[in-house]
Amino acid sequence: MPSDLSVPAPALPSLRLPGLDALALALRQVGPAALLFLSILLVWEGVTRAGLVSPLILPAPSDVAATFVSSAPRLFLHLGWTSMAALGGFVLGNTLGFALAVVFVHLRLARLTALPLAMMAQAVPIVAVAPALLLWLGNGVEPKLFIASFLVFFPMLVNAMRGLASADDQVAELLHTLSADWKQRLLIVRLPAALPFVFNALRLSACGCFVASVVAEWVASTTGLGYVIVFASSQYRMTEVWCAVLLCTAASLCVYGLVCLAERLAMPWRRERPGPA
Amino acid sequence: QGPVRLTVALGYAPNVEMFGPLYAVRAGFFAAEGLTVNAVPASTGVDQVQMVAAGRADIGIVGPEQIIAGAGRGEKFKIFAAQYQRSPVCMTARKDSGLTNPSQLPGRPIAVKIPAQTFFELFMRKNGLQPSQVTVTPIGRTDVATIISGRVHAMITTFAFNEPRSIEMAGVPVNLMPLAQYGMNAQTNSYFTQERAFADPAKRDVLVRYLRAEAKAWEEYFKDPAAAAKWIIDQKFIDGLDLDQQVFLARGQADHMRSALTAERGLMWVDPAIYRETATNLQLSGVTSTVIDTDSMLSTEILERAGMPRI
Amino acid sequence: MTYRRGREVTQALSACSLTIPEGGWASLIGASGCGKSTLLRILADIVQPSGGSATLGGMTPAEARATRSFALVSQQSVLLPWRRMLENVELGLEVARADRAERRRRAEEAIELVGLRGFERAYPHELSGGMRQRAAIARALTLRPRFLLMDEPFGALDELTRASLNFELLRILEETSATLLLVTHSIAEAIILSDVVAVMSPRPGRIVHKLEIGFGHHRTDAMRDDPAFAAHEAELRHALHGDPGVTRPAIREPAFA
Amino acid sequence: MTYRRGREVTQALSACSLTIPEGGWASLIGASGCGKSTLLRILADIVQPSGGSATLGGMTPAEARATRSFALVSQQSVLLPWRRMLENVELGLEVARADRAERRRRAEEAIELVGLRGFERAYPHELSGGMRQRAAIARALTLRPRFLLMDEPFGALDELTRASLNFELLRILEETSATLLLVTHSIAEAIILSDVVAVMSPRPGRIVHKLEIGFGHHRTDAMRDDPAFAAHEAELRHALHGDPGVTRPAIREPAFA
Amino acid sequence: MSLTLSAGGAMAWRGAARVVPPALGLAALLAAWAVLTEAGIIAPYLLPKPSAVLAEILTNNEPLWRHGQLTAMEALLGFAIGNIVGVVVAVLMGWFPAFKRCVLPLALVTRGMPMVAITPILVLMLDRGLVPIVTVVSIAVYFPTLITMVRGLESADVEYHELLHSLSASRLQRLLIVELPAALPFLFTALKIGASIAFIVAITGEWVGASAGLGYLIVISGEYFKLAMMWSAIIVASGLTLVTLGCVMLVEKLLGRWTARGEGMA
Ligand SMILES: Nc1ncnc2c1ncn2[C@@H]1O[C@H](COP(=O)(O)OP(=O)(O)OP(=O)(O)O)[C@@H](O)[C@H]1O
Ligand SMILES: Nc1ncnc2c1ncn2[C@@H]1O[C@H](COP(=O)(O)OP(=O)(O)OP(=O)(O)O)[C@@H](O)[C@H]1O
Ligand SMILES: Cc1ncc(C[n+]2csc(CCO)c2C)c(N)n1
Ligand SMILES: [Mg+2]
Ligand SMILES: [Mg+2]
Repeated sequence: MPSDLSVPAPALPSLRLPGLDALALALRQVGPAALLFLSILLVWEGVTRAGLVSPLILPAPSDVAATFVSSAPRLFLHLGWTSMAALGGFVLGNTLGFALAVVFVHLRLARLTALPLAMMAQAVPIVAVAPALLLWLGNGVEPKLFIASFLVFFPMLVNAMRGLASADDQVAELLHTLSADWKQRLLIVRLPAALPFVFNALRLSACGCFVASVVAEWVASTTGLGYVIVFASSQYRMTEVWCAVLLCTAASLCVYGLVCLAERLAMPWRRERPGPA
Repeated sequence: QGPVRLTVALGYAPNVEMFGPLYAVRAGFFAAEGLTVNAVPASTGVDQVQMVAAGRADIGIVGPEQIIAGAGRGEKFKIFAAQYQRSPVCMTARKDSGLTNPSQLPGRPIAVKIPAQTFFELFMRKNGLQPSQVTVTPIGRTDVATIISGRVHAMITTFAFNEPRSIEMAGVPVNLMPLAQYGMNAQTNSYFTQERAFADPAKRDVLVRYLRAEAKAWEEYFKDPAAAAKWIIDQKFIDGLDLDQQVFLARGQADHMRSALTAERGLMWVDPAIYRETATNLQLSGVTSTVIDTDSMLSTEILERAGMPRI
Repeated sequence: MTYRRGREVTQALSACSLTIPEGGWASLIGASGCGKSTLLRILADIVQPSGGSATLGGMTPAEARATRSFALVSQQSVLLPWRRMLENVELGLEVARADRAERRRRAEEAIELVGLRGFERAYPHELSGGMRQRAAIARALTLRPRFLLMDEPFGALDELTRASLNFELLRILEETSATLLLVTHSIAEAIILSDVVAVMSPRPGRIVHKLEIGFGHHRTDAMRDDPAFAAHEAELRHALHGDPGVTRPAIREPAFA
Repeated sequence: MTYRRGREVTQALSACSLTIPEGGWASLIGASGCGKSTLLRILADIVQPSGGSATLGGMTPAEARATRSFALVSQQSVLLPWRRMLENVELGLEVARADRAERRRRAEEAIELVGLRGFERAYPHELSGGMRQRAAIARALTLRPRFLLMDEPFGALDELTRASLNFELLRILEETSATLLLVTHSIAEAIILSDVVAVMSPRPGRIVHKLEIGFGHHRTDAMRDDPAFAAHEAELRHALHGDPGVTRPAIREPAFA
Repeated sequence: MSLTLSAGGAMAWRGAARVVPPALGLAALLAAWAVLTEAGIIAPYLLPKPSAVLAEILTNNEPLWRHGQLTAMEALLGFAIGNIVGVVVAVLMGWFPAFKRCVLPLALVTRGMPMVAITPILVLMLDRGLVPIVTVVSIAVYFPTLITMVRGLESADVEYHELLHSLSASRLQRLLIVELPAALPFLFTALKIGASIAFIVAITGEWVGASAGLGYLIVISGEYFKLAMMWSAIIVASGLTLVTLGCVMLVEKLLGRWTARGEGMA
């Protein structure tokens, strides 16, 4: 039997409405998740309405929604405080983690001396020392910023160190023969090679920074969603607690989405794999 | 039919404050009543009202404020005993601040534990002050360093036998302003169950047996509170207890557990008037939207049937 | 066949038609970038043609792949960096779930054949360029495929090694009666290893010439001296580019504006 | 020169001695795996020889690298995957901090020269193998180095493109009076592009033969027909391996036990 | 250009000076602590003196040991479960895009929810003790592993995928032969992140919902203002984190040697 191959010129691409395409794609992307969340909500509503769970523990989602509507301005105000600490910590912690990674990758002595210290610092259970932090840094946004940065810092450090060192040997040799200095090597090779790792860390901290900020507020604060959670739950206002919890979650997801978007824009050279076997 | 299993969510960590249930367990008083009691420590972990509401505990021991707040959210509870006749909760002020009376508060820096915020605001209003007249520093649940450092003049809430002593041990003498004296009395460490359970006569029988056993333990306690404190230390229920502190607590607590009512009717008796005061305060501070009717939440049936010692 | 990136479209192949009889040997020559690799990648079911059809022994590339009918030696010898050379050569059989001993035996045989004995335990980065290429060839040879698709397999080899491997390949093809489609830059190699040589024009790639090489399947080095060889060479060179003395490649269609 | 991994040691090069006068053109040929790339990597200051010395115009490789005296075209055309082709070609000048406009001009010139016009905005994975190799050559050419070290730069190119680039290279070498050290597998290419061709023996690599090519620096395609060309070819083939009709590569020392 | 090479030659061996700088760093840290507290610059009610903490660790280490064991068990169990779940879910996500579209948002939501609010519910559902804490630690650990492994499994060069594709490899083979080895550096980054948070999360969890463990010991010591005990517990917790982190890095280094690819980076 012959092994035959013929490839005629391609047909013109068919006309398509980009808007409709995008809509269909979006539906396909979020459809399953939306369905899943909808069913979770329904089960949740059913379980609470049937009285299977005490309202002191889990309120009905419809009641949560009602509370959200009635106290939205106040909740968003607290979200603002939390976001300030979270996003500030996100920027600070990631910047610091990345900068330290750059230093550690270049200076062996710094790495040997400071990396273990950074790891020791990271190992301290931050919630346990939070009261001391509050005393040192006051009751403003600073200690929350500190805690959020602290929890964001290490994932970035680890990822960036790995990423900065991840460039392929051949590329490293090329830059070496071009007699590139460390700055050029950093900008031309290490940074682009580190991008996947850096974005990985950013994705992790997109969610992490809000949680960290809430934990910090939870220890002692009169502002922020963490405060709402502690205060409202001390009076069993669980609908309010859940409003705060869900708002925190939604904010994290927004930041996560932005990070994904930035990632797509930052790495246009990445390519697709062949389809699954 | 074996012994009845019963879970009690203690009012605090297993220290001498919880001598009754703890001693009754180890001395076999519960066993003698056909009960196997699992005493779940509190202080860390989930709140007792939620544990009882979720059915994780049969009996909860907690401040009445929390029970009433829970009732305000639609749960139904029954209170059948109360450890303290007088609230041991107070505001603690540094002696060097000169604060002895709430009227001196305006303009002062005050540390407030977040869950106590409403208490604090009510405390101010009850004494004719506005909460905005002081500068508030939010602090963590176990934070006494803020007042020791001198950053604030006073803190609220504190437990009369705990924080004040810690602060003094760190070299800062204090004055106490007990909330009971300023219109905010409560029968702290109230014993409660779900109303549904209480409606069951069999369950009420169990509660009677429970309280009878605990009463025996408390009788032991009142013979020698210091010895009770030492027993708690020796039993190593938890780490980090200090004998002097426990003796201090045991002595002070004995006083708070006694009143004219306990002498007349028996230990742990509930006083509807104090509960009404607490419920009114909770409504005033906005924790509940209406004044919760505590009279219907209280029952002396168990106390009566258990034959509480008159001390 | 078009590649697209965003709104930019590169037409890599246009009308191509080539039929190789089963057991036949064909070579594909053409200027750099004319679409030879793309054509092989279509046959190997790695890219889908945007038009047209490809079959291997009556099967679509997907079917051929599923039945493990072909082996591909791709242009850049792809070796897994975390596997030693021997493990890399064994990979094909491992994936085909061959018996462990059999796998080892055939891998060692192929390694011997390509002259890599002694380097079994070396990692790819410890091999020279030519050694890596030979390892990739060895991996394909262990599979004894019905169709052998080779994309410049001998490009990084010196003349001697290359010649030796040419003849080893011929021997194996005869033994296993496999069908060969070879992309090469050496016109001589194309003639030595083929029944038919197809010449592709620059982008969009079209097969512009086919030349039957009438040497039969029992080839010797002596055929280089056959006058027909020189004639074939001249014809192919001419087909590749009208004027053999050209000094510039003729690939000048701006595709990425 | 030895490579080591753990307790295993590969001796890649032994006594080698080669001197190329400034502005001279030398080629290195030898069997696959004999150490040609290693030799170039020593000159390019990528690996340190465990013994012996290498100099470029009186400088050590490290000094030569620091003064940007050489350009290396390595065997596998290394392009940064995240840069478009033009940016990859500009890379050398960018690192040397050339003026932006100058950089662009020289890069476009080099791209034109290697026949890649129209693909400036393509990412490396969108280029064919030969196109990638040409991009790497273009990058080296933008640098106008004193010493040009090329490791099989034309391996993936078709004959025509290859020939055309050969002559472009010769033109550039003459223009810039650069010194060339070329590793190639094509004996003909070695003769066309060199004053002297050095032949290396298999591992441990030794330079076993040197041949002066007396064609001067003004070369034309016609020199292929010079009888001296054929004689050189025969001599080099012989030096490479006593018997030109060998069918197996002779690289059989077990190094990875 | 000239070249003369000879055979042989020895290689330099790097000194064991790797230990000295970190030791110096640690010593400096301890010295700073000692000086600041002994000189009264940091008041003892904020941070006890190292001598006091040392004395506590030396004389009263039984509770540290007991609670430390519990916390270590919770943290390590959670670490193991979280990582296994993370890797498995990442693999499934790579295999089934629909699964990914469902589960990834769910994963993000679980991670975006503040744990301090969720722990009480877990405690109420699962009862106090080991289970809810292990659950919280698993949830915290699995997320970095999941996200990192999704990326790691996608990180192999397309060439390798094309090779396996042309060999008609099954999904499992592709996973084992290409994706997992390529994901190893990513896995170890995730493991390090997981190791760094496992104990912190366990302690926070105990803080909110347990009656034993180092977190509980920290709270209860705080309640009675026993700072030496509290800081001993903090130090033990930090030490446990460091040991876990060290083990992960050691395994990484060993694996790196076998695969001859590891850069030996942290
Ligand atoms: N992934 C891709 N995206 C866009 N264009 C591509 C892609 N792959 C290849 N091309 C283009 O398709 C054309 C043909 O490429 P192909 O690799 O098939 O050439 P080739 O004939 O093998 O060349 P060479 O001899 O240099 O290897 C080239 O112009 C190349 O730029
Ligand atoms: N990093 C390394 N570690 C160990 N051995 C190596 C390393 N690099 C190269 N070698 C060995 O050194 C020898 C010479 O390699 P080199 O790359 O110089 O060969 P080459 O002459 O360029 O071959 P080719 O023509 O195939 O490219 C080979 O045997 C190879 O296995
Ligand atoms: C030593 C000691 N400290 C705190 C409490 C708990 N407690 C009792 S009353 C109160 C104030 C608000 O209700 C608190 C926190 C306790 N029982 N024993
Ligand atoms: Mg190609
Ligand atoms: Mg080489």
